[in-house]
Amino acid sequence: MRIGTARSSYRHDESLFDSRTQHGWLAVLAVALLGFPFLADEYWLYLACLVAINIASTTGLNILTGYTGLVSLGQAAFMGIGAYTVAALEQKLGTPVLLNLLAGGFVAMLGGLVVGLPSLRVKGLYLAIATIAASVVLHFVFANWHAVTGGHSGITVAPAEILGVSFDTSFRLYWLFVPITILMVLGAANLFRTRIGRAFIAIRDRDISAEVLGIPLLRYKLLSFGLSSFYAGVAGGMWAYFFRVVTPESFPLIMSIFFLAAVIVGGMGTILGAILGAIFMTMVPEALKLIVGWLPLSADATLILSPVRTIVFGALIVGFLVFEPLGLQEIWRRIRRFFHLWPFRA
Amino acid sequence: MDFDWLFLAEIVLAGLGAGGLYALTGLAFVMIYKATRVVNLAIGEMLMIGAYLCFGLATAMNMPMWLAILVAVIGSGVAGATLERVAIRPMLGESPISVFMVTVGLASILVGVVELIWTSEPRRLPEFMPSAPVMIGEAFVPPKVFYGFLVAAVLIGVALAVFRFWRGGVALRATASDQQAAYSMGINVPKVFSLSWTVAAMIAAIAGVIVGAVGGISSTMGVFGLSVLVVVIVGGLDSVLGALVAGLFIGVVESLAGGFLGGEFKLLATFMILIVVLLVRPYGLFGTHEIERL
Amino acid sequence: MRRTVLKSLLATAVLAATAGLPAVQAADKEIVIGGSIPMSGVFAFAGIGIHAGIQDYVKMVNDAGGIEGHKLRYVPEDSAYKVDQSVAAFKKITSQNKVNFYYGDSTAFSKTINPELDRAGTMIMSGASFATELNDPKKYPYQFIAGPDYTQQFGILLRYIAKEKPGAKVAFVYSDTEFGRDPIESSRGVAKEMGLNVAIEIMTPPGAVDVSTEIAKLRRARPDFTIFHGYILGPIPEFIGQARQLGLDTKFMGTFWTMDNSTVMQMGDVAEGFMGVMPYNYYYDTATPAPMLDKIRAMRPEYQNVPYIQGFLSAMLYAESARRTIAAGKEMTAANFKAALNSIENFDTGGLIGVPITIHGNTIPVGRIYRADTKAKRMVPASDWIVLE
Amino acid sequence: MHPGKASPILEVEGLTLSFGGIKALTDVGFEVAPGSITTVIGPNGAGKTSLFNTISGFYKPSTGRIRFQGEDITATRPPERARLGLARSFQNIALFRGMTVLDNIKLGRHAHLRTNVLDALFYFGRARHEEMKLRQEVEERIIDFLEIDHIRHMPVSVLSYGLQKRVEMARALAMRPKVLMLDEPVAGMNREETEDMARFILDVREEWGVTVLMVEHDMGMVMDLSDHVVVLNFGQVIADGTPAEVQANPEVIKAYLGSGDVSELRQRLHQPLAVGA
Repeated sequence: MRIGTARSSYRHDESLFDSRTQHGWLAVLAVALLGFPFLADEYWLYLACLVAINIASTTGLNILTGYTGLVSLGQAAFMGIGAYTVAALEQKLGTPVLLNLLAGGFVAMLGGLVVGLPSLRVKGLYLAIATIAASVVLHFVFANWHAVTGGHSGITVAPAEILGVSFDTSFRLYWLFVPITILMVLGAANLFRTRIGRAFIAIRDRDISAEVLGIPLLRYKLLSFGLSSFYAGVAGGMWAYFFRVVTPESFPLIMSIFFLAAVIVGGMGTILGAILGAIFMTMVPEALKLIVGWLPLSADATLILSPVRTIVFGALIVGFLVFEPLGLQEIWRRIRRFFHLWPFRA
Repeated sequence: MDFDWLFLAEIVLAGLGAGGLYALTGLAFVMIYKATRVVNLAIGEMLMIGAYLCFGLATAMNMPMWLAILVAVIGSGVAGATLERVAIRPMLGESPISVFMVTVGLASILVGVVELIWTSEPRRLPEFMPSAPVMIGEAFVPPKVFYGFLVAAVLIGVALAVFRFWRGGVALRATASDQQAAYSMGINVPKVFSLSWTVAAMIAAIAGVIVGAVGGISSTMGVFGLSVLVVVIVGGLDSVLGALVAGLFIGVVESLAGGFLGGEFKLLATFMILIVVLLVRPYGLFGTHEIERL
Repeated sequence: MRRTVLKSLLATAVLAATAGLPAVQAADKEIVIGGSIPMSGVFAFAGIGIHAGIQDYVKMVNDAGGIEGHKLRYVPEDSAYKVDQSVAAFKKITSQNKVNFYYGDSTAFSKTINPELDRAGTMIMSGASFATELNDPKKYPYQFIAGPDYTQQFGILLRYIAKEKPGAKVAFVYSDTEFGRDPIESSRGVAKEMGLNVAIEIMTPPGAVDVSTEIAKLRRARPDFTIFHGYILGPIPEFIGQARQLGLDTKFMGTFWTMDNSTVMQMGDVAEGFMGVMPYNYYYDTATPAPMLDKIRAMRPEYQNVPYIQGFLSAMLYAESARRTIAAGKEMTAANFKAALNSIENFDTGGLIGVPITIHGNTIPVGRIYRADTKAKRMVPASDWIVLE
Repeated sequence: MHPGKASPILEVEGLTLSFGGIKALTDVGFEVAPGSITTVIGPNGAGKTSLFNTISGFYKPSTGRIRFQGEDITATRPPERARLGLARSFQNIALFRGMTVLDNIKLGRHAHLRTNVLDALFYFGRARHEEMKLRQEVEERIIDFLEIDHIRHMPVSVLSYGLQKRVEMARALAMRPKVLMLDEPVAGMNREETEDMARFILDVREEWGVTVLMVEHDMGMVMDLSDHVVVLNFGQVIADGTPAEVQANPEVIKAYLGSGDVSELRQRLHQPLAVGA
């Protein structure tokens, strides 16, 4: 059991991880992340990479939707921009990997800024629908701008290569993706320790009073769109290096819904929520497969797997919104509080 | 080469035919929005449920088509009321965006249920419409599209009359204009909620049967809802007139884009219109503009 | 609060590490066939057939003692026809088994996994995709298609048309997807070479419901033949229905994924006279002696769809490739498997395909034209086997 | 202290505001002297909050001028006005429910901070330095001053009404105000809370040298605290002067009589506040 921590200074009070226990756990996490690739097989490494990509993108969407309160159904399309940018750069110019990823982020960010422009006039659900429109338009561009996107058959991407090392296995990509994702998550966490993050939350909670308190709405809404799509772009870039083929059909609307679902299920407007949500939603299909495999059903059980998955996906969204709107992170907090006081109180 | 006017006429007629279905579904959408302020992204899936119920009854239970349609419509109404009670009612007072996401989840659940029962293989509804070609002047109109349009037009007329004269319709309108006031006037608002979902689901089911008769049914036919979303946004979420006008308009635009530019431009054209409308009139062509308060 | 981040990741990591220990499957004398099979999802009707086909062939071979002392082992995993899940299945299967052959479920998967195949160099792959792009032994050295690619399917159709009605007007109707667009560009030239006139190309958006606009276009082009591609059933029946109502005199044709008996019969009355290309004999074909079909019919008395035949044939070709490699005393590597596969000439498939086959490049460019007979509820041959060089 | 001697810090001139034909404000004009406590009173619906909203830039007047420190700010956007030093609280509390008390207060400083996105993402150098300085200042000058140190880490949604009002004031103070606009700072408060708030308002003026412009219904407090009272009725200024002048003005009595508030007004006028001005 652990009792509330006494804080000695403001700096201490303002830090992300403020107790010794937290530092301890942080070290354990670091060791686990470092050790994981040597213990896990290709399958688990593949999932780890996928989770890393999804965490990066979900964290980005969380900045926009969870923290700023602007719902976007365009996250997958922005990932598409990032992925195409990386693929095209890799194919046509062969520029360095990290530069490509950054470029993917920036081009996606430009896209995000354009889509964000109406956000001052267009609010709430109308904005969500405007982002669907943006996805449709982007899909058209991906499918028809042959010179750059290769049309419907898309672009095949060479493996990422840094200093002569070719990142062509999940094991190697893990060492590329996980640090990038950690940096992105830390960046997002830092953001909300400063005036920028506070401005986002203020806009979410009450945008018109935020304006009177000195926050220029358009600038900050655009900033939020830009950051969110930057995250999506980098995640999309990683996606391109991971799947190595980018086609217009790689980033469907349902993928945007997936990220929104991850934000909701994890818990809107918390860093931890986006992480938990992305892990959970990525693992659910695989877990279902395992469960259906274990159940003493006939061999035909796999036939219902896909519909069941679709239903579970929808039910998770509805269920969390109705019963646990604060998401997984709230459940996690409750569990933690329990152990915090254990064994004195249940 | 001379411009082919007949071609244009046929394209426009085809567009109006599709537009009639958009208008009908748009009406169902607006009904839900007016009464409950819910933007229902599952409208396309409600269409699908109606079509599949009809399919199931007509094939597995060998019902005659008219009976199958009737039972399917009633069944859809029940389903609509159930959805409202189970998933929408608990969200009363939550942010519109949360409720919107609930309908996104519902859409996914409905697709899953259909795939679970009928698999995801595409199916065909039994033929039930006259198949003699319909000619308007020299222009050919596919019979299903023509009769579909007729059914849609009649239904819209009936719905409007009900809205106007029937007690439930009046209650619905009262709730739409001011929920609090309706409460205080003794209108049973939760009942109106449930009523609006029931009726909307029934209308959607009929639209679903027609859409299914024209293009076949499959678990992905919910994408029809995407075009309907454009229709209601362009028309204004809370405007019946808007849904009707925008439905026909979007139908014609889609058809023209497909006819003169190519199939890949259909969706692009309608969504471009959506973007323009959002920028110029963010509350739609006929929607109400709400003043913000500090 | 931030501590939770760490805990959760840790929990996942531990879970992953323990569950991820490779399952040791000790067996030296075996040949493993892995598969990302779309047993559920939008492509389930194919996946279920494919699965049964591979399973049956594997059982048949093992019951007969295996291949040169090796047992076949089939390790499938559902992919739901989603690329990320297909890849996950691939990673799972290949990390827990020494896989020699693999069955993939889609073009996107084939393209995604190709670098992985090149890198591994231990297995070759075929699958449910007939994409023209895959018919490039340089780019896809360890893949093949158990039939003609889509361009070749068009070629077979066009060859038939050119023979039936030289100089005929042809329309291409296809969906706005990678699948739909695949053979269109290349087939334009093929048609021209054969002296055919491509009167119109109509692209339909995916999920299109109403086809009146397209019919209006088709009506003006007045083609003699209309080829559909990029659909399973989709708008085809409505297309044909409306064309018939207009009295349009055109013959409608389809490609592999439309051509299963049950799919065509679902079209109802309008199916009468619908034609298309099929590289295999149907389950019920008895016109020519086909010992394999006899065995299939003995194992499964009810109709098996064409994906079943495709899965069955794929497994047969895997086995043949393995047999030739082992018989030649070569190592079981991707290069050797592929070389063995390409050494197949005038191979008898036991009647799955009506003529002996030779594997050119990555495909088997053979097929024949069938026509729907709605009274018999069967597809009947309309041409002889056509082999493209 | 008499208004009008020094040049006014805030001038409102000929302000007219209408919503779809209905006039909320008609030709409103008054001046606020630096260092004064100026109060706008008037019956319900007189247009007080509309006036505040127009001064903070949320509504655009159809005619008229607003001058702040001699500069015309009529055309500037709300955030710019906030940056110049116009801070305010809201009638029905506009705290950000998703943030703690501390973050709400820090938010007030937004316009005066320089941290950009890159600083923020890496939380290094400027961002950290600025945040530390801000934290220290907020703690020492505002939290201690308003006696809210015990709630600093609480989410605002769990606080009592009175404390929420106080946090709103804290946030407005964090804005480095030159003019602090308070919209009904003691509405709904009990006597003790009201007295505390009155004390804070006076202290803010004394210790921070901030000019206060408020809207308030509590006549006792208005008359005790204000140097200058502006009376609005039906969107028009009907009286403008010292508390004594306004109380004697027959128009004002009539306005309150008309709205039925006269007894309340009288009652409150005879209820002296425990705080000496």
